[in-house]
Amino acid sequence: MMQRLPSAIAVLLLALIFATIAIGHAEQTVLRPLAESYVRLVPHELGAPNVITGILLTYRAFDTLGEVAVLFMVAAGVGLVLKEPGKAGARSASDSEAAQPASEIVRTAAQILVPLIAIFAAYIIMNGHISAGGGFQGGAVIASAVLLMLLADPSHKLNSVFLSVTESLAGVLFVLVGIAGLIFAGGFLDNRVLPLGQFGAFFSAGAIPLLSVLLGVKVGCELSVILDRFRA
Amino acid sequence: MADTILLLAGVLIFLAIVFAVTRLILGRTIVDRVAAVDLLTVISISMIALYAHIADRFIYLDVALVYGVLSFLAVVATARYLERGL
Amino acid sequence: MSEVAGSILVLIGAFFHFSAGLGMLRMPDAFTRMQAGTKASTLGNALILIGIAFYHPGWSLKLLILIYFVFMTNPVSSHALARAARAIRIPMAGPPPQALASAPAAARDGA
Amino acid sequence: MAPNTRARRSASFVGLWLLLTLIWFAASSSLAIESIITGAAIAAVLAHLFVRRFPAWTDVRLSPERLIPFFRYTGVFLVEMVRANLNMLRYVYAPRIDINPGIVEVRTRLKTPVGRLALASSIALTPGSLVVGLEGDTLTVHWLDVKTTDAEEATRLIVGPFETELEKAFG
Repeated sequence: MMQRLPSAIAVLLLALIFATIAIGHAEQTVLRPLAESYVRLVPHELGAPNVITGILLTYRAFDTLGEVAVLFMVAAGVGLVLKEPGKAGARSASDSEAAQPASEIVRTAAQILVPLIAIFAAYIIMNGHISAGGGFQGGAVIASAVLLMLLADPSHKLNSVFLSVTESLAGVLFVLVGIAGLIFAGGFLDNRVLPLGQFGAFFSAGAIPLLSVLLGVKVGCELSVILDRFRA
Repeated sequence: MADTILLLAGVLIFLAIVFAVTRLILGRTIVDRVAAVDLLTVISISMIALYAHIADRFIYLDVALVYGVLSFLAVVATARYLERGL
Repeated sequence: MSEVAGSILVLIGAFFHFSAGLGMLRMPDAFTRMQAGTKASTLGNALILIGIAFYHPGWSLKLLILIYFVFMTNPVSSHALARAARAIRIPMAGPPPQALASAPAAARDGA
Repeated sequence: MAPNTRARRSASFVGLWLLLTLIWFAASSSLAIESIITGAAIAAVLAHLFVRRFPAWTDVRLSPERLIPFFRYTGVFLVEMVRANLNMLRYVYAPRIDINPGIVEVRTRLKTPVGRLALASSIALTPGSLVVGLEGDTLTVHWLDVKTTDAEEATRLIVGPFETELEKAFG
């Protein structure tokens, strides 16, 4: 009983925090001046109903590019740290002897679920400018599909060359769209290189869907590479 | 009328969460704790959907779906780890 | 009218969640707890989502996807967990199974 | 042999493609034509990718003689599931929990992975049973209230309700 006391206290405190959040919760209705100007500007200037995605992929797109670069550095760093040149082969061989294969049910379920998760990730990425979601979230869901594949079959080999090439290509295209914005529109990563279209339609908000797709592909590939490296 | 019934449902769900968290603390074995987390995630999906109804936001259902995917992965990953499969 | 019907469905679903929690608390060992949790919460979740569909008919397709998704994943995750529990020999309540020689002799004292 | 497999694969490609498009449509819940066309295109690419890689999808085929048993199986499943839950309520709310848990082995005739997955999931959601292991055609089942240790009898009680329909639906 005594050794459970600290964990019980921790849970109680956590419950207290959640209770205060839940009881005091109210949807914010009055906006602060900055928020209000964004809420007014984004649909008008960028044609995107989802203000967050509009900000992330246009006003703050350069920061987004930086974040993806950080993720890329993480992927590279994990590879550098976890790779043990001499021991790698021997260790993985002994591991595969000890590792128990996943049960048939989990393997079949993974085969059934991965395509469904993939189409849902595509939906999240493509609808970033209209509803919740966008490149980062969709990329994370893609990586979760890859993780499910790896859980079902730990010896599965990911095609890391394909992943790296796709990831770099998406990054290059992202920057190219940004440069196109610099030449044809108001500045680097301006979304008005493509027509804004009708507000709220599927193809609208200029280059935001395109950027979102590129971002999703890039994030998905990077996270998959990280997962792959952690496994080895 | 309908709101009162919904409130009652909320109380029942709250009690369910309390029970599951009690099992999470008492545990006894690790599998009990993971099973409690599994139950909590399913209850959370219902709660997110209910919140989507209360706030009248269609897009919160996306959140419930993504949460379901991730929590399913978490439980399967823990199970695979426990049976020394990873 | 449909609002009352929806809220009653939500209430029944919440009742199943409550039963799942109670089963999780009262059942004697990990396997039985898992069973109580999985079954009751899957049905409870389905009922709550159907109840919400009564309020918002336009949401029904997506709610249906959520229901199907839980139906597909919940049994699989509980199966994976049960298999892991058996692999690491979590003690089981009840009389030791004579029929199955390969099963670990059930230790009745908890871990 | 080869043309047969190809025909089967293209049939399951169409099935998966339709399913993924349907999910896209349900997720976006929008009737805008360009959204549906984009979804169908993405679904086609994904279906092409995954039918090749995941052999389980070749068991899923769209045809009346498979869909009708599938719907009948769904009906059986829903009834069994409600029964299982009422059963579970009886155990949970009893003043003293009166169960007799144990592990039994049952056999299945199902051969295809998808059919076996559906069977295992159904067992997990129906009266007092949970699949613990699956090797060859033997399912190891944790049973909440062991009524018999005889394999034949247990098979009839646990697997019986679903097997015939699933055999027709997934071969």
